[in-house]
Amino acid sequence: MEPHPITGMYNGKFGIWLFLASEVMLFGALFSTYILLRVGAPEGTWPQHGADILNVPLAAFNTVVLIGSSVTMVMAWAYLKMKRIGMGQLFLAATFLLAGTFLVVKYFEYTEKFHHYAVFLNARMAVEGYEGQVTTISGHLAADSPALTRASNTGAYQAPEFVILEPDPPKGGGDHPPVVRIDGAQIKRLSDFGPRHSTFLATYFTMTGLHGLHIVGGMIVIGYFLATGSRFASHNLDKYANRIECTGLYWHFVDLVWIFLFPVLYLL
Amino acid sequence: MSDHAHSHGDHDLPFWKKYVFSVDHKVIGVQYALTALVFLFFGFSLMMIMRWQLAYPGRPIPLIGAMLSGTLAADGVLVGDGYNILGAMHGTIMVFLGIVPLAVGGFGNFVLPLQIGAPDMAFPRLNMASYWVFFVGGVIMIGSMFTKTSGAGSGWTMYPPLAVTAAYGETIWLVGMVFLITSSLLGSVNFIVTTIQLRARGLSFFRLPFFVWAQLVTAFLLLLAFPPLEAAAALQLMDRVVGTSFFMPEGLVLSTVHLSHLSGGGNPVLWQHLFWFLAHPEVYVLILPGMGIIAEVIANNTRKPLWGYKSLVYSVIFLGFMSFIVWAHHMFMTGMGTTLSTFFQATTMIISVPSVIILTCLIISLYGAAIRFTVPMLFALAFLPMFAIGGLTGLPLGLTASDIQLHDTYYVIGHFHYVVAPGTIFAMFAGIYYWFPKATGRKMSDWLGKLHFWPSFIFINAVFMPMFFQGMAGVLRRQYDQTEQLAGAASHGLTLMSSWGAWLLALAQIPFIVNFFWSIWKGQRVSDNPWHATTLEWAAPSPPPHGNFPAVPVVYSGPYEYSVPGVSEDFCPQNVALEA
Amino acid sequence: MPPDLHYGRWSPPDFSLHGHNIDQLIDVVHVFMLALFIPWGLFFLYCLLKYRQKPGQSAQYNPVKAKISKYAEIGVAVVEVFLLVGLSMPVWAQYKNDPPAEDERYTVRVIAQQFQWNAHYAGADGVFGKTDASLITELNPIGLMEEQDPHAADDIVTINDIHLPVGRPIYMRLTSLDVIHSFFIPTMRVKQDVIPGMEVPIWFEIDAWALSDDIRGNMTAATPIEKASWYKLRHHIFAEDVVTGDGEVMAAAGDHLGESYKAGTERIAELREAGVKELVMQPRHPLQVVCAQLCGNSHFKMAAQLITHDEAGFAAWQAAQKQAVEFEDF
Amino acid sequence: MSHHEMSVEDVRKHVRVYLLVLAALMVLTAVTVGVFYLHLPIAAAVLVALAVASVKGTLVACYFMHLISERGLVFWILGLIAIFFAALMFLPVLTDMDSAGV
Repeated sequence: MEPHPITGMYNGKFGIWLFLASEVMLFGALFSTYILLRVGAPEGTWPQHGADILNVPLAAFNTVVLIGSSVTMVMAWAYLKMKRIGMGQLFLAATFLLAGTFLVVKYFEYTEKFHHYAVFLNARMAVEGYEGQVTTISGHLAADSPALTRASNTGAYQAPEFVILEPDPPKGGGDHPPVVRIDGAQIKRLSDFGPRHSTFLATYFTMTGLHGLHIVGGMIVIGYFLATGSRFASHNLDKYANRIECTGLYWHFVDLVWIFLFPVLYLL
Repeated sequence: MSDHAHSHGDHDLPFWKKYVFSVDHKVIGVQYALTALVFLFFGFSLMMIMRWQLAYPGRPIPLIGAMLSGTLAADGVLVGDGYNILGAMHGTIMVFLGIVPLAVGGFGNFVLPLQIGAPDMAFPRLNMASYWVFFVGGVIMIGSMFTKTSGAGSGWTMYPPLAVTAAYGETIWLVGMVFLITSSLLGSVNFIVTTIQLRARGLSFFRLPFFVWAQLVTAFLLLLAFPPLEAAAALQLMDRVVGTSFFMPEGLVLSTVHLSHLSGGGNPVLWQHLFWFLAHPEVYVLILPGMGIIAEVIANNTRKPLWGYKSLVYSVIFLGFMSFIVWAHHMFMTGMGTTLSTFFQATTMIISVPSVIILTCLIISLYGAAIRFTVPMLFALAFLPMFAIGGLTGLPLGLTASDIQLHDTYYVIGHFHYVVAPGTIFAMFAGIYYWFPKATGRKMSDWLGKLHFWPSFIFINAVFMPMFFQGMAGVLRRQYDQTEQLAGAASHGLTLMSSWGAWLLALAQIPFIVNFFWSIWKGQRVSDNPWHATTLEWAAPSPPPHGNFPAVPVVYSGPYEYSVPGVSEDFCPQNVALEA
Repeated sequence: MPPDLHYGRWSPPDFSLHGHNIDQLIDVVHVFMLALFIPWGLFFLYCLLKYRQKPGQSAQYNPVKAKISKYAEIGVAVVEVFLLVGLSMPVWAQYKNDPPAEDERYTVRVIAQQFQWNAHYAGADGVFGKTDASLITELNPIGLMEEQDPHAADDIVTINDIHLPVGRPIYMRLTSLDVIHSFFIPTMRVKQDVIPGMEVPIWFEIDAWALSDDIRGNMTAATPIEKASWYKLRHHIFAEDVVTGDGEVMAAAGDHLGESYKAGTERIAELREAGVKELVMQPRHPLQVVCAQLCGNSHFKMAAQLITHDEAGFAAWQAAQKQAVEFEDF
Repeated sequence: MSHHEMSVEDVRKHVRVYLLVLAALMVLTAVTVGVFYLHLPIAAAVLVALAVASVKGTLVACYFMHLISERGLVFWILGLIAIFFAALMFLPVLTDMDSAGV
């Protein structure tokens, strides 16, 4: 499979580039959704920085991990080009592990959100430890707070007769305010910090979720080549190197998307 | 060169590998075509049921009324939800399960590799995958009709919040849509790589048959326009399944119930932008392959080169490009101000010019020709005025001021049906009659073909022409009972005409179905090149074996070298060097 | 007086000040379309007849020098520019730009929901009462804060009847409670999508003479009994009493043919047997507001009646409404 | 140049480049995060963040994805994407600005 004079690429590589082109449009649509929703967000419904809600250090760590995986990926290809299959497979394995690390970190990020609750109140009320009156209180459910139930038709949490909340420290630091008991009648809406919480978190979960799926997809392919690679390489090294190059192109793109997701979702 | 083409031995394959899970582009093409034709007929039948409700509102549907399920009909009478479901499914099926798979998956797969002298598509396994993903997606989508709580009934455009608050079938519809999009993406990558990298030696870009150009542009449209819809579908799924508010603003009240469980903050118009960003290019996905087929058939049956081949090519490329920046002309009524509307009116007017050029080139090609009125040619010729009507009636809709009165009326229905029904679908028929001998080695009956053409031509106009007048009178689309409104009641006579036209049109398809199956086994055997055509597909045996060409062809001339002066035959195949 | 007041012709009658511009554009565009299509079609037919294949005569290989195509395309482009810049944009600008001044316009809110049009009038004080989604009930469809907001006291809310004064600009603030609807008055050349979560204003002026009662009279038409169909006349009422030869009153003025196809068809049969030759009828409500955007299973039923008054009539109507409200208080 | 007739030497050169790019990316990541903790005014913050991200993206595309050594048609296609991507980004503007009266 010689590269074609017009594109300078063999079929597989050209195909991957085209596929990536469509991926650009896919994530492009999501980014423009993000901008649109943020610009049009009603007063106070969108956090000033993603960091007010999200965990920047973890994400920064993940950025490093993913960039690292990109390098190991391209290294794998380089060693195959140097006809050193063993090293190639080794770097491939490293890529696989780094990808796994990324997902594990993301898992912890997600679960943290699902155990963190926000109570949206019908009317402003004063809460000890916060200055002025607030319309929402966020925090963790106390052990003696009644178990939450979801409405069958909407899947949203039903307002219980009361909740006992351990509020977060007020914005700008300070220590944990005392536990508050909120009456069901005062509650307009109760949600964990999952996608239902707000359009910001909805966007966050959709974009990072889709990106996560891309990581999983990549891991499946890489895993496949880890398993079959050395046999494949032994009878057609060039072709195998090309397959790895194509996988790499996809993998670098996934990295590239994250390079934009990180500042946009977490830092701005 | 494709690394599969030569590799597998073909004829000793077991049946299921050869005809079911085949990687041969021709088999896959035929699979696409047959599946699409079945879907097309199904979608057509749904419309015939709707036409009954429109013609005789509130009266039991004869024959099948009793068979329809609870969500569709009550004691034989179609119900409002049922009408909406049929409407939404008719649109969806015709566009996503009918025409696109037939035009791109069917004709593209079968003809394109042959026309560029390739042994197969660049990625045969990917090709098979895209067919089966399409098939599953289609089944899921049709399945959405038969859910207990009622199917997807918010129009094929699925505008939220209606679509988000609607019944469960909507979710299945979206899932099906994701499958279809994935299939088209796989397909389009395959087409582009094949066209650019697998062309036979000597087949430079300006020697490509126009059909190949049309397919190439179409593939780019699919590749770049579908992802935004995929994103939009994902967002709507989130809204429906996870309970997010991408398209749901604050403070919605549904039949006096305040939806306070939603976070709000979404924007319903966002969906329309993402949807039409796909759906306008999609319109050209529907029409360009058709134009390609028409060009082939006209060149072959006028026995002369296409007039202005290069301007045809440039026009089709320009069309493809422009189709990405006209989408908001579907949204003039959403409260758009003067600045934007001006931009989109302008682009809309601009995009009409290449269409005019294409049409003009095709018709000037008739001048000084030696026209053979074969069955494919009849359909091709009928395409020209029908498409012209469809195109022209787009003008008052593309101008905001006249759109105020015509938007969402039957005028719109008439307009785009003239483009896709007597337009694209006639082109599809032309293609079927034209390439049938290549696929089977037998010719379809001329007599039955003409018996198919003439009634179809008359009745399809009887269906759609009245719609323009109804639209003018202010009859709105997607009305379960038009006579509920003064305008609809006043023009009920035209409604009757459309309906009867539709049912007779269905009868007119019987000769085609008979002809099709009869000819597969009993049709008259013909040579490899029965139409005396020039393009490469006719250089291959009929039906072409796995790997297509006995010897890899080399191209010496342009695609339409007909009636070359001083040549004994009136055609010079591309793979034959001109005797100079 | 109006020229031709009938539905179902080329386009419905028009009672708005800006409407004729839109109609004119539509007509011009169609003339242009014909001017393009007819010669083009003639050339097409000419080729089909002249150039059918004949034995021993081959097609001409060299392309014809067809300057005509270039001219045609340039011509098309020029006309389109004219349609766009010369006609469409000015009309659209007039329709969209510079809303009428506060003091001369009459402002009304229209709140759409599945499947009805709620109209909200400010009442005597000219100030709209606040609304709150959580207060919405069958009786209070827009959630007007009757107790909480003093301005709400004299507000008027009507369902599927929209009362408007003629002869001065109407400024309409459109919004929706649930899904996307589209506010369309075929006889006013007014159309605007109604989108939840946003309030879109439109404005137009109704011809001073276009009072719904007069229009009803002018729309009176006679249908030969054998041509009469319930589907066509289901929204009509008899213009005058229908009296048979022997003085028996078959139908009084204001009657209609019946609610259902069955009833209506039987009624028509009766009248025919009684020797009635033609049905002289007029639409019960000549001006309709309809929903142009699919909004659910009863979308087709979502229609309101537009009732137009002169200033005096409008004032009287408002007063009457206020009365009604007060009576409720007792 | 396409990577077929590459000598082991060429590849070694590549590897050195990859490591340099890695270093650059790490530094830039540090920069983004660092700048964030300065809490610049929103406009400036957006500008810096996107600028840095774009530089990182370009590095990845050029060196890891070998775009720098590609030629021919692929750039036309990428150009096309750029245009349509711009159209997509233009979309929020559409919905927001110039909806009459709102």
